[in-house]
Amino acid sequence: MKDKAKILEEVKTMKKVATRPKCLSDRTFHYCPGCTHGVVHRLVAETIDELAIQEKTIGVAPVGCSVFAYWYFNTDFSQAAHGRAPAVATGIKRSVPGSVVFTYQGDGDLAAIGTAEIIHAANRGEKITVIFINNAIYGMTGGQMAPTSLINQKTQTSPYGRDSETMGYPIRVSEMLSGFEGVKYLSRVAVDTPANIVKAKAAIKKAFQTQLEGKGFSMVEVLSICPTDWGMNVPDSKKWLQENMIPYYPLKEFKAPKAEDAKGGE
Amino acid sequence: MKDKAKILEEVKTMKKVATRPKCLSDRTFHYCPGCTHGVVHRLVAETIDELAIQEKTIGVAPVGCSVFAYWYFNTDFSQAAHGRAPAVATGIKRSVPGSVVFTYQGDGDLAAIGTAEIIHAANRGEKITVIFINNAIYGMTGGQMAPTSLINQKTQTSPYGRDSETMGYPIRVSEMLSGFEGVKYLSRVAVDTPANIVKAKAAIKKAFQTQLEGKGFSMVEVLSICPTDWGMNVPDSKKWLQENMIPYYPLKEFKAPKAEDAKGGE
Amino acid sequence: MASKVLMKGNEAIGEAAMIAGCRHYFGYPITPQSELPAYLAKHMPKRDGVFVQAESEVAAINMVYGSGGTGVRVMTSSSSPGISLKQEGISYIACAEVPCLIVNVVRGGPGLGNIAPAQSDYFQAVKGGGHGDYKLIVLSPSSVQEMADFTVLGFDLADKYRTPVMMLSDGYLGQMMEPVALPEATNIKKYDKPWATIGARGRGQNLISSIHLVPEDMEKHIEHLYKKYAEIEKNELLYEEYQCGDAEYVMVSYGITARICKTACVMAREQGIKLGLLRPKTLWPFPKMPISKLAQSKNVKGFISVELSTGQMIEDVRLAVNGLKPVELFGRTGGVVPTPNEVLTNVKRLFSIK
Amino acid sequence: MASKVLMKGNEAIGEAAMIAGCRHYFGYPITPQSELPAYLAKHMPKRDGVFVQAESEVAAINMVYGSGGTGVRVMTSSSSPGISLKQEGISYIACAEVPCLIVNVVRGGPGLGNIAPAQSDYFQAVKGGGHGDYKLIVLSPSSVQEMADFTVLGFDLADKYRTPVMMLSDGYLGQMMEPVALPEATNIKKYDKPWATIGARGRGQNLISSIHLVPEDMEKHIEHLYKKYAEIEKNELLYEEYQCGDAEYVMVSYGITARICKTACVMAREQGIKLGLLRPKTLWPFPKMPISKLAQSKNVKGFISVELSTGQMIEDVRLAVNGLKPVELFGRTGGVVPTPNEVLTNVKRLFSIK
Amino acid sequence: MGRVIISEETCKGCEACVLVCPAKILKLSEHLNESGYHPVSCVDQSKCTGCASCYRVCPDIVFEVYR
Amino acid sequence: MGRVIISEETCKGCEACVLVCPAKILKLSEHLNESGYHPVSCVDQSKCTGCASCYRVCPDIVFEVYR
Amino acid sequence: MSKKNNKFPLNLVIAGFGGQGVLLAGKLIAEAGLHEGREVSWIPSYGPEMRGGTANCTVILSDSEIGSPVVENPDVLMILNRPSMDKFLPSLKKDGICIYNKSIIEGFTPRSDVKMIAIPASEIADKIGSTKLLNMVLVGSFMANSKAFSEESLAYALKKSTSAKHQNLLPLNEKAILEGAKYI
Amino acid sequence: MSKKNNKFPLNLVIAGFGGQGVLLAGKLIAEAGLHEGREVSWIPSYGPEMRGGTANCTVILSDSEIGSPVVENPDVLMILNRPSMDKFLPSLKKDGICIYNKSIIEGFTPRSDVKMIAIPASEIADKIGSTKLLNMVLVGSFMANSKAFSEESLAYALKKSTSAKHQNLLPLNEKAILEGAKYI
Ligand SMILES: Cc1ncc(C[n+]2csc(CCOP(=O)(O)OP(=O)(O)O)c2C)c(N)n1
Ligand SMILES: Cc1ncc(C[n+]2csc(CCOP(=O)(O)OP(=O)(O)O)c2C)c(N)n1
Ligand code: SF4
Ligand code: SF4
Ligand code: SF4
Ligand code: SF4
Repeated sequence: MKDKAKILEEVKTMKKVATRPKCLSDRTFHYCPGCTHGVVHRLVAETIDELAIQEKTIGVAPVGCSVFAYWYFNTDFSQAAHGRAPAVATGIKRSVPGSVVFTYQGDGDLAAIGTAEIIHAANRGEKITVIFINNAIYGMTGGQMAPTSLINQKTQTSPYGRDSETMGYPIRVSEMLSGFEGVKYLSRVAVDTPANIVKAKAAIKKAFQTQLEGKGFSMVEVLSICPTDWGMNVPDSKKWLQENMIPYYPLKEFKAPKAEDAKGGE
Repeated sequence: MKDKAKILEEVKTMKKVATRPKCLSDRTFHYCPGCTHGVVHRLVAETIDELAIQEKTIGVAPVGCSVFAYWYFNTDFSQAAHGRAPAVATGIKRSVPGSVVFTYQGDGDLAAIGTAEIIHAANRGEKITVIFINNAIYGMTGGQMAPTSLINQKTQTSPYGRDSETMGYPIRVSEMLSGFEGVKYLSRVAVDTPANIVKAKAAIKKAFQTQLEGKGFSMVEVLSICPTDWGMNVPDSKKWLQENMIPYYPLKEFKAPKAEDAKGGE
Repeated sequence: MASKVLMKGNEAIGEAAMIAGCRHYFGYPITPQSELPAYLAKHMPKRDGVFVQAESEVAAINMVYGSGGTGVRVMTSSSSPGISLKQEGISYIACAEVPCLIVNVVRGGPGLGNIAPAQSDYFQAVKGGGHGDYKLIVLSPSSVQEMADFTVLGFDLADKYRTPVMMLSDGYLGQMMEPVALPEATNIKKYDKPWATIGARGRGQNLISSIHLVPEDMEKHIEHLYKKYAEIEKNELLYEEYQCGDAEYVMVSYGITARICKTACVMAREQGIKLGLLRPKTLWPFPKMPISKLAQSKNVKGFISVELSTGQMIEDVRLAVNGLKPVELFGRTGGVVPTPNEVLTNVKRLFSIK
Repeated sequence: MASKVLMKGNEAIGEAAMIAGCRHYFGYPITPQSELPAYLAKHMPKRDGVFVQAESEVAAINMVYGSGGTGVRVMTSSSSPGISLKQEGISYIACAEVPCLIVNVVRGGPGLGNIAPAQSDYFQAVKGGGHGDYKLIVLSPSSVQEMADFTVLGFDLADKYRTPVMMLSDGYLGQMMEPVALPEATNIKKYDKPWATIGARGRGQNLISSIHLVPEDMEKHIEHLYKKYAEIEKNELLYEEYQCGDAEYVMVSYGITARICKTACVMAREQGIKLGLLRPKTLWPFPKMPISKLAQSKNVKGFISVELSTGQMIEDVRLAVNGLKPVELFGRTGGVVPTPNEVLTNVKRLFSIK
Repeated sequence: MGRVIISEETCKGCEACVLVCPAKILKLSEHLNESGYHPVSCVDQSKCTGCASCYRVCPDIVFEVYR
Repeated sequence: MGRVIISEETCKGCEACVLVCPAKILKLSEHLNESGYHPVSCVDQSKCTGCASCYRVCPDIVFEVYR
Repeated sequence: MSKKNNKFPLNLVIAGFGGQGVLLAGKLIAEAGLHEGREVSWIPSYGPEMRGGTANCTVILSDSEIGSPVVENPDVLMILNRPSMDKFLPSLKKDGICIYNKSIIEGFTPRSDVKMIAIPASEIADKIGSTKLLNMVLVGSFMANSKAFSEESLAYALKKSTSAKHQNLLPLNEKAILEGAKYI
Repeated sequence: MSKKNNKFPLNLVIAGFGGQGVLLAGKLIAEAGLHEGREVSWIPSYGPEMRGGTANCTVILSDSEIGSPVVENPDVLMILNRPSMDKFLPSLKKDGICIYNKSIIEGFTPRSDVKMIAIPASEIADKIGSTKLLNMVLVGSFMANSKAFSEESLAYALKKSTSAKHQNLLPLNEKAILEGAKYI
């Protein structure tokens, strides 16, 4: 207590270099301990603050652990059906063309039930930004296999490990979408380390900027952890992400407006 | 009449080199004049005859001009909901593993409403064969824009031509699927000329063989014409296919079991 | 009055929608409603409107959810199998109170069925094909003129009550041509939508949502919805009585079938049979009280529900009659449409009228 | 009798399905039914069964269509929003006469709602959430034991009538644990399926289809379906009467709610109130005649439909009572479950019983 | 050296075969068949090479080819 | 030279920050917060570099960092 | 508004293959009727295939509100192919009129209690310049036989239903109509 | 079958954060009850989040068929965190028992018409070796206070509910139970 008072006194003369973004409400996240949804929320919020677009942003969160994203973002919000955020975002953006619309989707959501919606929104070049949380599992429903679950990964619905013979291979969503001409910004990042988090933030900002410039569809795939459903503590989860996910899902900027002007994307 | 009798007499001593495949019923196709659905039906039927698999083949036709495929093929058949043939085929093949299961799908069916189903069946490596008729339009419903309709193509729902800005770009389905490891045979062919039809036949046969060998998912994309909904006669339709479709959808064998053994596909 | 134009029912919907200020359409092709998207694809761009052919019916209804949430007038259309696919979305839309117009040009079902006219999606529309406790306002036009008029009405009711409205049409009404006097653009009402998600613009957060995790909160929300529904039942019931004043037998019939019944009524009178027709124009709210009143009248000996189904609306007729008089069914299904003569013959058979 | 094991309702379905010979499951995760796929994912492989997590509910129901068409016993499960997505597929399955078991572990709706128990998908299950004229057999278990028993029954009825069967459960029944005596594998009936699409093998073509382009053909097919449904109504009705013999007031209630009502019955008797309970075990066919009989009895003064909805089953109760006695509703919705005491209090309030 | 047998009643007069016959011996008839199409006919069987190009491109399997 | 202000009650004790702090001055406390977690605390503010790594990795925005 | 009374309501069924212009023929008749102030209705019915299948439509011209747009026993039939003849001829009202394309309809049993008007419509159309004019020939005959509307009304309807870029075809269409009108 | 009568039906609510082992505690009690031949039911309720949210379950042990598995006024409460105390304490039956983890539950107003059993359960669990044993401590106390089943039955239930690879943890669990059983 005494300590705390002292610190509060000391910082009065210092510069605040990192604090809660304005775009976030005061509400404590409902996520599990260590879950990186919170980190990504913060990065998106910082981006919104920096681009000063809070008043014209509309978020779309489908079902998944982040279904309550609207509790946290001080922007207009639409809560979408499972998998359908890109369609909902299309409806919004086509109706309020001056707005900034982003979706925040999990891998079960985007890569399974929402496959058609993400592909066609990308192909139409909808001017929206997709934040795609790839944590290799269904979080909210208690740990079922996602299309992005790795080979041999054990989940509630692959209790003996994912078997490529009957369950197929982990889908590389960014690679799949990179071929579409409507996609103007596309990047895969991770939020395991401070350095990667800085890169993730830069990617998210570029994605929003791509939308602001009216270029087309933008997406950032964020490799994330789900300690609870992976059944690991946080340090082990980060290690698992680094040792298993990143090799299969390489971190990469697939497409960016500049590059695209020159060469049409990768 | 006299002529006819004479010919019938003459051919008695000759070799029949081309005739209706055994696997097809006697029923006259209900397709429009010049529609290449008939050609592809024949190629599939010839393949079934040659591989002697009629008694263990189950066809799956979803909605589209070819919804009545079961009128023609003398095999068991399942008529599927629009877009869902790969799911229905999955259900069948997983229940009768020794069978040969093929789907026969249009581009509206496979590349629009059925996007999720085709992608996930391909990714799971379902041991089925997909015959994918790309005629750049919705035939049965009277000529609406398909995901494969070309830029500037006029249809009922793109009366001023397909505009990439609001309707996106024509989807290259084979390119999109070629990245999936579960896909073991994948080829794009056309049925515009006798030579291409011979190649198409070879591709279809390889696709079925891939299934018979238990390798995984196989698909042949067949560039086809729809004179009625294109609003052209047959010669013009073939020309349009050659001059517009083939350049955008290059004919190519994307994947074949041999190549895959060596290099893992393209 | 504007002069009449010969139009298909599907086209009349399209034109009327634009007159009503609708500039956003999201749909997916299906027979027998394809003339509607074709019409809008052609005319929306001329009026700076948005026409999007979605990748599926599921995507389309969710685009409507997003679009309607921003406060614009938005519509989608489909036919039976496509409407089934929209059920999750419709349930969301009802729960989140997104105003919109959903057109079902009903065809023969179940399954793929065929493309002939039918009324076998009544239960789905009126009782709720989606999950949970909710209601749709269900309008039932019976002519191309009403296809136009009810489109305008539909948008109005949707905005007035912040609720989805379904127009339950059928393959005949969609495809047939009749002369239409188009609605006047000057009569269109506008509504404030302070709840719309168009960017916060300085106010607090607006939210379009259908999640209420705490059961008590959800129940409170559903009670709110049902209070609204009670208002609608009180204010918005529409129906037509035809030759009911002295009728001994009353047919209840809607949409295209009601027209056939009307002709049957005329034929019946020629034969000295006192046959009347009650035609619901709103299927929900259903004309429960008017039917109940007729059931209490001494003239009336019985009711016949005439519908293109194995008997769906008849349950609502029975609930309204509540045992006071016999209620019989004459239904054809699978896309078969009876002739007026056939209707009359069957009415006579069912009540042993000579 | 086998000794009882403590199981969750969802798990009991899974185990019973395998005992019934089901080796094919296609589904998509959703709360509160996830224990069922988890159970099958674990145990199917040990019995050479097929467990496929589909890419969506839509895909899952269409896999069921394909699989059931080959004659194997197949099931899928989901909860409310997911069941809405399956409506097109269910309509196809009913039309094409594909036997299968569809489990709906109902949760609070409409929309995303919540994951608490509800009975607000009654209309969807019983009247038809999909398009067209069709019926599902709808089983309503009320204990974990019945979750197991009705699973076996469901597969049997599906095969016997070549028709889809729905088990309408709820979040409580799915998640609660009770002791279960598992069904005996030896009592499982087997059916010939000469219509199955397993490859022609020398006979003529077998076809699984729901298209009937000519309306008259479609109508004939629907008549065939409805003849079958009439048979089912005659043969397969299941219900339970509890303290109805001398009852003055009869509650009609199913599933988890019926259990609460039973306790309320006991409490009522302690207070000298003659309260009885009629519990439908099959929601379709609905116990119309038994209710009608009670309505004709002199003792009975009125009925109360007790359900976790704003009032859905009550329409069937009213149709059965047909105006003979008052029918009241006590409903909670949105996932709220009443206590026995609350039920009793409301019964007393509704009929002014002191 | 070839011969073709043409099933007139199934022909829809689409001209696909006319276009590809290397011998140029296929023509649409003046008369209509029962379905209202001008069916194809072979104007000179002696020039037929039996190459089966007509069979290949015909969507309605109107031809039987002999060699 | 930095300082961190830690909002104990929002900390879920996940240790992400502990893992990355270059100065190794973050530790989980012995005591529990109201949510039942051992919250992080800074054992020696004088060593804080103000690098904000903790802020970056913390999913619950427990830190405010000053420099 | 010219009321030629007692002719109305006039119920017409037109039937043939898809692609023969059955639906357009009906539409012209409905437009012409509307132009003369009648209540009209037009209702199509066709198979899923775009061509080769059958197509038919029912047109009603009436002086009062039209109830059922579906007709059991039409007053006039216009038949463009053989299968349609077999299907619809029995439904024609006694003393009704059956106008048909005898070019491709042969070998059926005509009814003696109705007026059968056989027109070599395909040949006439071919001669004028296009097989596609077949339907116009029959419409012409309908006009002449039914006297349901004036030549001017039909010309108006034709003009209205023809897109800007096909207006140059109007004379050919009118010629076909006049040729057909000779068959009464 | 031991029938200890008039104790039954016994209605219990267990409540705490997700992750504290609330559901497992209930399951053990149900299994132990079943082992003694009782009718039992166990019903959970929890939020969407896996941890950090609240979770509770209701267990009924009875000598006859269980009607409602939902209970308005439980006979016994087992409370693991502060929010649950606020939520459930008022519902406890007069003369009921409230067993709670006083390590993290402070500053609430206890009821005087019930038996409040405060256990420093977190500390005890930590001491035995793992905070996770918290629930076992409380189950032990429940056993001792309710006498709803024997120690052996609980041991049986524990063994049955523990997966093969965690059987080595049984002794620790049993120790926690015994420690808890001291609080009566
Ligand atoms: C139509 C429908 N199907 C299924 C569900 C259940 N459901 C809710 S969230 C979810 C998936 C969650 O996984 P993911 O998208 O990866 O997000 P995460 O929870 O991991 O952040 C599922 C299957 C639903 N709500 N609606
Ligand atoms: C759920 C559903 N939506 C829409 C339709 C209508 N429909 C039938 S076929 C079809 C598309 C046909 O196009 P395509 O798949 O390209 O096949 P083609 O007819 O060109 O061979 C559509 C949209 C339907 N039957 N079911
Ligand atoms: S509509 Fe097109 S695809 Fe269909 S049969 Fe006719 S030509 Fe072929
Ligand atoms: S076989 Fe060859 S040469 Fe003979 S008719 Fe056919 S295309 Fe012409
Ligand atoms: S700012 Fe850097 S040095 Fe300071 S506590 Fe945070 S991680 Fe450690
Ligand atoms: S990262 Fe955040 S939640 Fe995790 S221990 Fe550190 S401060 Fe606590």
